[in-house]
Amino acid sequence: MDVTTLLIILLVGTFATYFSGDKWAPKVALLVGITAFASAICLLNQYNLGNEISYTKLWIAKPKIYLAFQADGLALAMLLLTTALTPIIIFSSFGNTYKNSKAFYALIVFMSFAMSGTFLASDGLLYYIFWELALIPIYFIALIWGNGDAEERKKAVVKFFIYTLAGSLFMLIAFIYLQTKAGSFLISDLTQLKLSSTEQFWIFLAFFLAYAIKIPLIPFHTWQAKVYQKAPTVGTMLLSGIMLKMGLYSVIRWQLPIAPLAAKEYMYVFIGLGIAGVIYGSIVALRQKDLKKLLAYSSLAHVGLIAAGAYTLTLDGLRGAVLQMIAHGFVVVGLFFVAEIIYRRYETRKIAEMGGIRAQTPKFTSMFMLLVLASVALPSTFNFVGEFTVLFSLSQVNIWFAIFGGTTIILGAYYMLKMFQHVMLGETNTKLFADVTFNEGLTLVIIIAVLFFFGLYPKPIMTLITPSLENILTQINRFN
Amino acid sequence: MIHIPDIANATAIQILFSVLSIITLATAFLAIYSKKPMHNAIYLVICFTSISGHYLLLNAQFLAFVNLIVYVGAIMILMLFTIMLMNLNNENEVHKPRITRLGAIVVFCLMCLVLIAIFRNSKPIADGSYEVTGEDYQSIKVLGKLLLNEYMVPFEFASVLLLVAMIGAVLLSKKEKLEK
Amino acid sequence: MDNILNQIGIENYIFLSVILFCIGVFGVLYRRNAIVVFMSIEIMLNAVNLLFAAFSTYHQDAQGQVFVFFSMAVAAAEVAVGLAILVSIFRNMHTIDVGNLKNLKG
Amino acid sequence: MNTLIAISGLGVLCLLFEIFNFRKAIVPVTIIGLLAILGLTYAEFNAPASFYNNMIVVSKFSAVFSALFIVLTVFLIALSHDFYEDHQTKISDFIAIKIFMLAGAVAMVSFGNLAMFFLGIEVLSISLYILAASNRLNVKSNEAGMKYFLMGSFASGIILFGICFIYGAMGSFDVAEITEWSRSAELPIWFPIGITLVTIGMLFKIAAVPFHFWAPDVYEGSPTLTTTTMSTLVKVVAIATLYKLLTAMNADLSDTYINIIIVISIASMTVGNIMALKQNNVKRMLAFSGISHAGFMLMTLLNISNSAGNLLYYTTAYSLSGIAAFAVILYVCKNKNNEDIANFNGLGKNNPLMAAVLTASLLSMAGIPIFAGFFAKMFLFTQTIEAGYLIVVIAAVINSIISVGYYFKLILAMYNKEANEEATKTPFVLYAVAIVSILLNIVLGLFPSVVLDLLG
Amino acid sequence: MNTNLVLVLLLAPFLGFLFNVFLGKKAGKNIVGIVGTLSVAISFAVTLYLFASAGQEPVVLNLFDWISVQRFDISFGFLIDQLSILWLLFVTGIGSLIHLYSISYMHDDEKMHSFFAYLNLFIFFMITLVIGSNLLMMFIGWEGVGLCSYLLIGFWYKNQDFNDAAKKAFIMNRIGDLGFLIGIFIVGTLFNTLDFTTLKTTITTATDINDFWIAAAALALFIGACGKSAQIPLYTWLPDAMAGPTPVSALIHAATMVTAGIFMLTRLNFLFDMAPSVQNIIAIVGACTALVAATIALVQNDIKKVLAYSTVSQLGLMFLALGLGAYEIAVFHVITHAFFKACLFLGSGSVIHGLHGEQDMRRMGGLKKAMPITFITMLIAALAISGIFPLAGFWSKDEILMTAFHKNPTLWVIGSIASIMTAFYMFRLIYLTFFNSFRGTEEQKNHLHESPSLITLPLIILAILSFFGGIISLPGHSWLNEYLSPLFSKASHEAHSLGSTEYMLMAIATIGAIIGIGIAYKKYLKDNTIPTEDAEITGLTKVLYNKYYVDEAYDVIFVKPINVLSNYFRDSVETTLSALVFGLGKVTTRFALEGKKVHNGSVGLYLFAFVIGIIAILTYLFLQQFFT
Repeated sequence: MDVTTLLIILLVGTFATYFSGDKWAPKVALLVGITAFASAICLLNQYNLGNEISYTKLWIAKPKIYLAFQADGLALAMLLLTTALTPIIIFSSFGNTYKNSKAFYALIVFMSFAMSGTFLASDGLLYYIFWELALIPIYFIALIWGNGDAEERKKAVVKFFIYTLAGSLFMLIAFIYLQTKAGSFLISDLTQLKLSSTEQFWIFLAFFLAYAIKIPLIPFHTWQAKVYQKAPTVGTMLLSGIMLKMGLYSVIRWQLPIAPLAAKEYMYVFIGLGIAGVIYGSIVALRQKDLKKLLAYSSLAHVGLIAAGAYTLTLDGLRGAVLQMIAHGFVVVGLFFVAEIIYRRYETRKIAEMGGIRAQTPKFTSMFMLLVLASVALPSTFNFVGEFTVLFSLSQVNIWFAIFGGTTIILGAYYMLKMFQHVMLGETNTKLFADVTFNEGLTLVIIIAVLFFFGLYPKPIMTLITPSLENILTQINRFN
Repeated sequence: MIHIPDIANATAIQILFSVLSIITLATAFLAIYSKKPMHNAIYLVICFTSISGHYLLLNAQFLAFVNLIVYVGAIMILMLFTIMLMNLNNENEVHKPRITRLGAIVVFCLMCLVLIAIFRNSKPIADGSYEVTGEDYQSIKVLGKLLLNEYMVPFEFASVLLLVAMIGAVLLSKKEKLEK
Repeated sequence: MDNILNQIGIENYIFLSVILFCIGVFGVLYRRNAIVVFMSIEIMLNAVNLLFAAFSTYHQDAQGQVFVFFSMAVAAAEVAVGLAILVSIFRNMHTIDVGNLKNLKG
Repeated sequence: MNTLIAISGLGVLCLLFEIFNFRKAIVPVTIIGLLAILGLTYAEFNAPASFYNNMIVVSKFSAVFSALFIVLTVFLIALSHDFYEDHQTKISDFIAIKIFMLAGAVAMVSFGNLAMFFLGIEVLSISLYILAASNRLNVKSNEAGMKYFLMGSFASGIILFGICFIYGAMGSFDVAEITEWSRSAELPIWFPIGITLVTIGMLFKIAAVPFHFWAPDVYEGSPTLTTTTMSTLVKVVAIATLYKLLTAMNADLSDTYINIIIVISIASMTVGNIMALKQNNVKRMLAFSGISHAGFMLMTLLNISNSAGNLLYYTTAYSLSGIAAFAVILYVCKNKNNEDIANFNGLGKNNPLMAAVLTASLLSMAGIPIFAGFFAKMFLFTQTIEAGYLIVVIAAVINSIISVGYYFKLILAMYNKEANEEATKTPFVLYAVAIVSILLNIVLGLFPSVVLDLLG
Repeated sequence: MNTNLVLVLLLAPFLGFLFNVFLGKKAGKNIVGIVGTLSVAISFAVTLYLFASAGQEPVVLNLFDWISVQRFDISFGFLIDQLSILWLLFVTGIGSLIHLYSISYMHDDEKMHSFFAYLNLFIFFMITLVIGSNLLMMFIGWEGVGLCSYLLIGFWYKNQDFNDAAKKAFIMNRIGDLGFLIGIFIVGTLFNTLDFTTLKTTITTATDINDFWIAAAALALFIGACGKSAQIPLYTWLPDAMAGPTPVSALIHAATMVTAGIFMLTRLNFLFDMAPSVQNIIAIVGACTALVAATIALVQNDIKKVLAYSTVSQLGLMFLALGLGAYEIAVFHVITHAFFKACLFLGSGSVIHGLHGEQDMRRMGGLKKAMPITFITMLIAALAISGIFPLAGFWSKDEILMTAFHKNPTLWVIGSIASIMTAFYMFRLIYLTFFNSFRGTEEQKNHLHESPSLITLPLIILAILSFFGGIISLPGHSWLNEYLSPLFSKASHEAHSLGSTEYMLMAIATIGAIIGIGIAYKKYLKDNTIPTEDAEITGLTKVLYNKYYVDEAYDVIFVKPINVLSNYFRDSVETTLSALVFGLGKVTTRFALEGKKVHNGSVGLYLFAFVIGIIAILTYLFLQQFFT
């Protein structure tokens, strides 16, 4: 099985979804998603058998651009995350009806395609193309199927698009510059470059702009909350579950190995920025009135920690970051789905208008609670594994980073429990809250199962990603 | 360098050149400055004629006559025709705002200044003496050969140009029959 | 035959034609009457033609004069088209004041 | 050479068809004829030669660009059929003018003598004056024609002045001779002045700042099809000609000259993009967008010795997306008396296909992968960085970001606003042109080498 | 040792939890109670077996590698040694009793199945905490019990005050947990392992140990213990935690979970021994907590609040012992405290149950007759906690004070004062509750009754244990010390030979306790004083009654500022940042609008620009020499 097969499945799936018509589109999309997941599993299997999973073909001769894909452990982990979340996300939307749903689902599948491509591409320009391509479907999803006032939505979404595009264009310049030095965009060439530290600094900065906006790190996060709020929940899930990870993945895959000197020299600054994001995001989340916005800020806090972990340039930091990326991907999708479940019943996202749901639906409450617990990184959840590793790596750099970064477990608990209390607890709500449907329950159960399984037994993922991360570390340390 | 003509020692040609130049520039200026379109046109005719004089001075007889025919004979007549057709010969033109006019003058001066400065600064060409090959290079015969041999393609292409202009002029003025 | 440039100098022709050209430019900027603007452009073209003739003598080469023919043809064609446009403007707007052409802006 | 002759012949044929009352056949026959000529051009591509005392020099460059012009003209003529529905009596004139314009364009890229260059540019310009003013009952069209004519002939004067100085310096109009001498002897200052003046004239034609002022007004006032012509064919012709002029006559540009190009390039991008932000009229918006693209195209001059391929790619990408966009605009604004963005409201629902085409073409212009526009910019940036002008690239990138603002304004209108009226039927030709051109654009994006390698 | 056996020990409560969660509602209340209790009882039985069969050497069971970091792997493993068995014994033992008690106590609650589920889950996590073989495994249990505590405090979730209390407990615990984590990080970095056994050998054999980092690690871990065991400054959650059902207070907030901090410190005794400065801090914090909590307890009127502060105070004493390096004494007190405090809580639960939820002692009184068993058991427990010879509390408390006397007389004074106060407030409780006449409503009076046997049985057992519990560590001949001795790196502190000083100290302690009881007798029985209503409390009493306003202070110092900050961030910073980004757009738009004025349609202007452009270019290109 070829690495491109998966991409082809998704691409063909996009068209298949679109042409299957409004009625069948959701099911076809789900099928495509599951097929993609299955093929990702096949790839994993091959990888575990020790096969090199790569594909390289010259695409454009001058400047040299290759159609190059390579799936190492890290890429596979992210690929699995993407392809696993895509069907979940699609499935989670079955409770809603969307006008022109064929386009809607086609865009979702296409986005999955683009994101998978981003994770797989091993040619800088190809990677950049996928990176940009992923932006377009989410733009339309948020714009057309979003909620709230059309004008405000437009403002938020356009800002998001322009902002992220702005960042990534500087990355393009960096890539082009690197290409003039290395002769090709292939990552294997780029990571062998011995650039001067000034060059590295600027290249690092250009990359940083792209990633800081995408991830997002403070103070580049201003697009996030509004877009999360305005986008349809499916879009929010795609954004927060997978797309944020593109930025973090890219930091590990591209930014650090290409410009390690700068990364080392300014390590404290970037870790500090990540941790500032943790504290800032948590504090802002405390007083949010809108459930989705609260989750957005919580996401900001979590990715801040992940980024800080990645910038430590230690194996632990990288590994923790990847683990936490995957964990956060699942948990955030689950939480947004919870918000959606509530919205389907109460048609509101204002926390003040909720409350007293627990008495009506114990099942839902338990699942929500479990997700909240995972989100606050209770030991035995996947998130704890990631958070522990990241914090440990931070403590290796400087104990104060661990202390300040660690405030996430306090503040995180604070805002999540506060939210849970106001959403679920209290006197029984007068409005009827129908119990979760089978579909909804199934979605949540899958997510929770994943979170707890890997929380107790993260080893498969660790063994999957560790060799690749060690490779990356050798690349990072090539100047020593 | 602008030679201040040494009137005393000036040759006839130099005097002729100076006079013609003064006429050219003055009428050109008047052609622009005068308020009545009709006067403009008349001044312009004089200007063009004086330019023909320059051509004659350069011994380019053919050019001189063509210039007279095309510009004075054709183009100016066309303009005069238009002026009269539209009955434009009155002074009701609203002047541009003072600032614009001032600006125009400033720009004019500036442009002259810059161009002249550039050419004055350029290295002097040769030593002021111009070679004469002696062979005939600008008689009608030579021109005709040149035009119809080497410059045959542009010559033909000019016909395309004129054709386009013709079609265009017709296109712009023809009333359409509204056929339904 | 003596070269006339020995008596007058190519520079003087250049200056003459530059000034003439600038007068044309000045006219274009200074006047609002479309016809006069056309005339100014003609002056510009004539300035260039004059210089062509002078350079032709300078190089003792007829090509410059040939080019003047083309330039004249172009001038004629332009005037024809320009006047056609002018006429249709006059028909629609009853003015040939360039300053009044302000429907398109911003 | 054959191309040029054939095109001129085709123009005359058009006029004859009208005389013999084959009006209905004009468009198809012209298109077929042009496609045949395309074949002729292909033959010339492989056989560079010069004709008639170097009056016409056919090189790979000229052949490829001629082919591009022909393709664009095919599209334009295909669009003419519907556009001139109400002007059936004049259709032959319109078509003939367009064909002659094409002849002028071909002459402009394959000239071997400045006389051909000058005539070519004049044929092109005069045709455009006429086309711009061609809706003679419409005040805006008149105004557009007048403005274009006034400024255009002024620019022609400048070009002529420049040619005159070049002649003064070299004593010849032959490009090959000029090139030769420009390398050897010490040049009188007339030569660089001449080059500069010609360049300025050409900068006017491609609408670079500060010579761009005509463009928005003329684009807005002209009939939409003419605007299409200007923003695609003419812009491409002008930049290709400028490129050819500079390569032919002044192989290594001086630093100061390059500085000027840089300033103009950045200024064009910036002014074009910023101005486009607040436009309500789509044509006007695209005019400013065209100005900014002119700035991008000027970047090719910074690395003039080997950027022909990039220029070709950029212009192809740009003009194809332009054709596609304008095809949609023609469709949308067909029965409207303006081209406000509001007309596009709800197009995403009324006509998803056309909306998708317009979206794709706008994305291409904005430089989003995988459309050709992205690769065009990418190649351009690559080469500019290689040449060491990082600052221009950074400016270009910032401008790309700004440009998204207005391209997306249109997309937003299509998808985020409710329609004002019912959908109307789309003529087949519009569909065909729009889809073919955007498909070509995408194919070009997927296989950039196809075009890029033509000129190495 | 048998792995399966340990798994049974661990998983029995978990299975109980699963059963109660998924089938509890359908199964009915009795089955829920039985399953819940049985699952814990099984664990208890296993523990007993382990206790009986275990040898001297600790047994380590590693199931699989859990988390790997570069420096070390952390296994998912268990450690069974004396300490864990001891803890298991009273956790599962008292746990079983309290489960039993709850069957009756919670019978009327519609969510009894979730209650039992949570209780089982708690036992599960507690066992994990106790038998974890490394710090991180302990941390699972550590956070897990915190979670259960949260769930159970907020068990009556319809009351937002209770929810607030639950949230507060969780968050305060998490503050401690952060300390714990930091401690783990430092330990891991220093010694490249988190495994207790390896850690012990590493530390005891290491030669070049960085004192500063050891102290830092110890301090951080101590902060963790503070959170869980309610020490200053993180103690305020425990009194609020009384919002939960009374069995929960007995099990979690008195007997087991709150002693986790002591467990952890004892577990890591070798580490703390290396950091004497931190030990001093621990001792001081412990003593202060003991005193402060005792003073607050003096004036509380809510029966459970009194007990809660009493718990805090007793925990303070234990930490005092830990700080003095007397781990086994601390453990001893933990055990006796578990007995009598559980008994007291369950007794108070019985009272509350009898009064249908009344918790204010001002509304009680004279229950002696109506609830004799409750009265007697509580009396025994009160005597025990007051330190009356020969009850369990006497021995353990006395040992602590004696150690303090030897090491630091000031701490002894503080501890003794706290003990006297303990005697006072405990008997204040007894007198107000059981003596004199009933002060509640008529309706309550009519329904006064002794609680059913399921409630009284655990009370009796615990009372007996409170009475005789001291046997396990009598001065001079301490079984406990011997049993635990393999754990401690340093030779356990020299057993006090029972000299005259020791006897005198015992006497002083007993007399102190009797004085405390006497004052209470005088005030509340003889004078029959009833504590004044809230509004009329004044002076020092008011300060004490309001717990020194610590909650309010925390509110002002931490909670309010964070919320204000949050509001500020949300309303100002976010808007500003957003405005900055939009501002870029606005500025560009502004330029566009200005630009529109330039493109004013005038051909003249256009040409002007054209010509000026030409002039500029020509000037730049050809006239540079004029400007340079």
